[in-house]
Amino acid sequence: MDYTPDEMMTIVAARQLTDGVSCFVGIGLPSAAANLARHLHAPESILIYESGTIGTKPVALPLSIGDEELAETSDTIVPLPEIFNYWLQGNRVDIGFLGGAQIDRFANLNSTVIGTYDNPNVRLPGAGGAPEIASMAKEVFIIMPLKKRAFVEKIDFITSAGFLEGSHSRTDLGFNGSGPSIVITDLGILRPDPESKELTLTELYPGVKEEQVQENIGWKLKIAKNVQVVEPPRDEELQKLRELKKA
Amino acid sequence: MDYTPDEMMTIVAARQLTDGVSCFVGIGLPSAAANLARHLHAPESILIYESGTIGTKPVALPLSIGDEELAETSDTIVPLPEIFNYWLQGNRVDIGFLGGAQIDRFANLNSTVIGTYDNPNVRLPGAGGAPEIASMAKEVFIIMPLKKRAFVEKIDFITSAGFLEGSHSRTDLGFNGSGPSIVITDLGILRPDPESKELTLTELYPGVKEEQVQENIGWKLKIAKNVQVVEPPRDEELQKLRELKKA
Amino acid sequence: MAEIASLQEAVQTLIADHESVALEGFTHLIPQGAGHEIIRQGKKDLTLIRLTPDLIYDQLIGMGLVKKLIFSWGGNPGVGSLHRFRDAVEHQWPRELELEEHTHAGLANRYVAGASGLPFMVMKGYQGTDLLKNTKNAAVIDCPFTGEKVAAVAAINPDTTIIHAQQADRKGNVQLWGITGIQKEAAFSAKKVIVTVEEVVDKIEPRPNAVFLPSFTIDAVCKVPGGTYPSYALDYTKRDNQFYKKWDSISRDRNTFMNWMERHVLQTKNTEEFLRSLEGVVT
Amino acid sequence: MAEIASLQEAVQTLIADHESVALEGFTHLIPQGAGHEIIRQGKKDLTLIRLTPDLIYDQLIGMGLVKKLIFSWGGNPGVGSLHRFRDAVEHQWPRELELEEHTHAGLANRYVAGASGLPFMVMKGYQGTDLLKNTKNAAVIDCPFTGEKVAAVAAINPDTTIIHAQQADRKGNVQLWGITGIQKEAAFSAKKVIVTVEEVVDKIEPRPNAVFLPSFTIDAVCKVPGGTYPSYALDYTKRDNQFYKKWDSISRDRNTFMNWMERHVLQTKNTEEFLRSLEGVVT
Repeated sequence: MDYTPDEMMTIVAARQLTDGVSCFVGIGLPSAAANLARHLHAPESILIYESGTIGTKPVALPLSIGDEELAETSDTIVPLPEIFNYWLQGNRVDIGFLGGAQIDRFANLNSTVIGTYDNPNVRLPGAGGAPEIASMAKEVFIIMPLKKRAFVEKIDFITSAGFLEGSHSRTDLGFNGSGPSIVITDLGILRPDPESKELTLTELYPGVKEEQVQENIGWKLKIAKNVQVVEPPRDEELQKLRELKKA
Repeated sequence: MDYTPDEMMTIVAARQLTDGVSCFVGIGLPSAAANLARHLHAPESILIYESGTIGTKPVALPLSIGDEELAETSDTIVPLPEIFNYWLQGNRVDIGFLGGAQIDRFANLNSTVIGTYDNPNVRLPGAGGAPEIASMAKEVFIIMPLKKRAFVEKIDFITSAGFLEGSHSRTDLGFNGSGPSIVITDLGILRPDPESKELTLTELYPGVKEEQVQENIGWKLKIAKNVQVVEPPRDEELQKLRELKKA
Repeated sequence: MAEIASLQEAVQTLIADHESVALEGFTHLIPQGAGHEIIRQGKKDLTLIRLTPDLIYDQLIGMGLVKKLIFSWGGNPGVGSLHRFRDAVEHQWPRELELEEHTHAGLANRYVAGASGLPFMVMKGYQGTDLLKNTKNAAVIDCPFTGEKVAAVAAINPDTTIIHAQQADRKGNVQLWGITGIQKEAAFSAKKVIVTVEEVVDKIEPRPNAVFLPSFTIDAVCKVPGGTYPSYALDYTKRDNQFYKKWDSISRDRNTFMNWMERHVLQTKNTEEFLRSLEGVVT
Repeated sequence: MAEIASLQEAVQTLIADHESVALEGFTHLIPQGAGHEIIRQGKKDLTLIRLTPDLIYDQLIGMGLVKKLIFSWGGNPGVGSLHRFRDAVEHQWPRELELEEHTHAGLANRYVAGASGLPFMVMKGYQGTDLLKNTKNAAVIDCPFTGEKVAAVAAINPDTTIIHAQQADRKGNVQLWGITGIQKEAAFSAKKVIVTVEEVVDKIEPRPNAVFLPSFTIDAVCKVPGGTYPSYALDYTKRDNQFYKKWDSISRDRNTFMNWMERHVLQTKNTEEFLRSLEGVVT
């Protein structure tokens, strides 16, 4: 079956979710990926939305984190201070899914402003739950389509900490979570180097060349020794994703 | 109708509760008094037990703060951190009812030990919710039968702060609540002097003499200029109290 | 004790120019009707507080009534930008908008501190981000037991909080359920509280996942059925996702926005008329 | 993920000598059955944690299994003293008992800090009392914004928390309702969690005033109907107020206590046998 880069990205993200994990899900690509996983290989994963809905099992993909679908299909609903303080900060979230407007080589994310803070060119929505997900989820998956203005040498505002200046600068701050383990793009996969924490191209999607990735990234990209090629979408993955999007 | 000193004390305590107030109720005399008031002149008072039951309307007096009667007749039940942090500490409690094993002239209470802390003669149950009720309820009513070993010059342990060393020593600590406004005993009523905060005999029950009160108090008691005599129990007060105790 | 009042009266009495107001609701039970009443009465120089300023805050900002916004995520959920908010920040139209921003957890804990009668609350977070540089109301302190560094956020106490609930009874007790977000803390931290409700019932039956607010914690209860549109009240109304999408084009252009506000808010008297004015227009 | 296990197995596997254990329950849903199993297995040198140590803690203390008690109110509710607790503190019988005591709000907030992944929590209280002198785990700190003095309490993280709930489903999800006290925080702050339940159901229907604990937050779920006696499980069993009164005379005398424990706990295999052994004896 034919597929779009966006579909490939969502399916690759879904594949990262192992069954039985608790996953803090944002709207958009993360929600599509997490629900796709739940419908395929991870039926026992526990989806948590920041609206306080825990163990939601939506049939249709929600537009917002507060759609009635999420409230009606959840195991329980807790107030906001509880979802942030007891669940996320209390180390009960295995995986956090994040995106952003800008990302740098150490997977720090900006979703606040493009330009200066006091006089921005583009005012973005802001932090929301992202900074705490980034620092507290045991592991963070980032999904962002590659674009030169998004993958930049220096982000304009650190909204959510990745590995800060790399190496041990994140662990120095004593965050609960181990940080981003993967950046899933629409052309391939980047992962932090175990030592320097610099994002490194480790996998490409079928038919994509390394140069295509570099063309869409604003810094000189590190490339792994043996870049693997990711398995293309299987029919059942594509069908289920399209079903979810249509519902 | 004939009545016991204990009944008089409970009825006098009930009379202090004006309608519509929120009242944090402990088990025993406070619970009897608060429920009596609710059945008589204060039907719209909101009784809150530290078990988290809010707006309870028990028919029978509960043995413990967690009896099913309290859970089943409440408007809502909240978890403990909420009852203490949002309700009591959040200034939503008008009246706190307290007792104790010992009280001093500044209405400080001991419910921890008789003797030294490390080697006590009598180990009492301890603090429970009393210290926070004493410091945070907008106003505190104390109910304690007079006994020389209970009304003492110096209490063995400050479990719950009254006016500490008197005068402005309480207000210096910035407590939310204004402290004990009345000590209801089985012989009469003591109230803090507006300036020195020393407990002062202001009312006697019918037939009780000042000396009887002094005999049961371990310090030289201050006596108000015009000691009033409290109205004896009315029939409906006594009947309702006995009904409640029987139920 | 809560008075059962008209929304018009409650807004007139309980909200003054220059005050801080939190119309809370986390994607559910958003008190849009009350926001429209504030716009109709032209309350001005407001400091608005909310984790998720959405369409109704976009409208209040676009109408020039807002001096300052304290928030943690300012977008049209699942759709994109709030164009009036962006226009105010990027081009000072129709006026400059002062911002104080936090994370969701940070602003939620500011309400928790306010509701708890505390001057501040502790949490993790803020460290390693640029958010810390841009607010006086978050700081890093040391744990007195372990020496570990934690974030502290200052209490927030709105002059008035407005929330929407499914039910009130005749005494003014209130129950809301479903996604209840930060509404209890927003109400408990405020000096004055207005609750708009779908329905006034004889007796409130406790529901799962519900928040119950006794009458004595509320100043005014106003019956405003449909008062969350295009948000929703679980078991009463449905979220109009189409309207959220449509807001993107209504709000993108200053004139289209002003005309829409004129026609649907300023020229209607109340939520009932507002909802009627949309019939056949939307979706 | 929670294993559905026998209580015997859960206590054997998840509780070790010298560890800290919180059997929580605030006058409702007290896990007495689990406490009896700890006594039968003779776990020793335990640090017990609970706001309201009651009859089951009196029994654990009287049997000499407890090294330290962290608590906020140690009485027989509505009746009077816990005689075994007093005997241990006043006469070191059957052994010395180390105490750390707090207020209810203080110990509750220690659990809140533990459940929140924080090293401490802030609150008002403790100031002006002698409690502050007798614990290292409460302190007074300054608000970084206002300078106001507030109390700080250190996080508590029990090795194991045991609670009792009305229902579990077959996957090990749990629901409790009624007075839910501090159970969620006690469970969330612990390294290991055991839940005893009245009933295992096919599907949990959400209830008002309920706490839901997903299976992944629990280590073992054990079916122990009646496991709260003489406490109760709302909508399943009744509180036996008479037994609470009767405990006063059973526990007052060392020999009477030891005989009672021998006959009703040590010589019974489980909660079912324990309850049967009381038939015709009590009330």
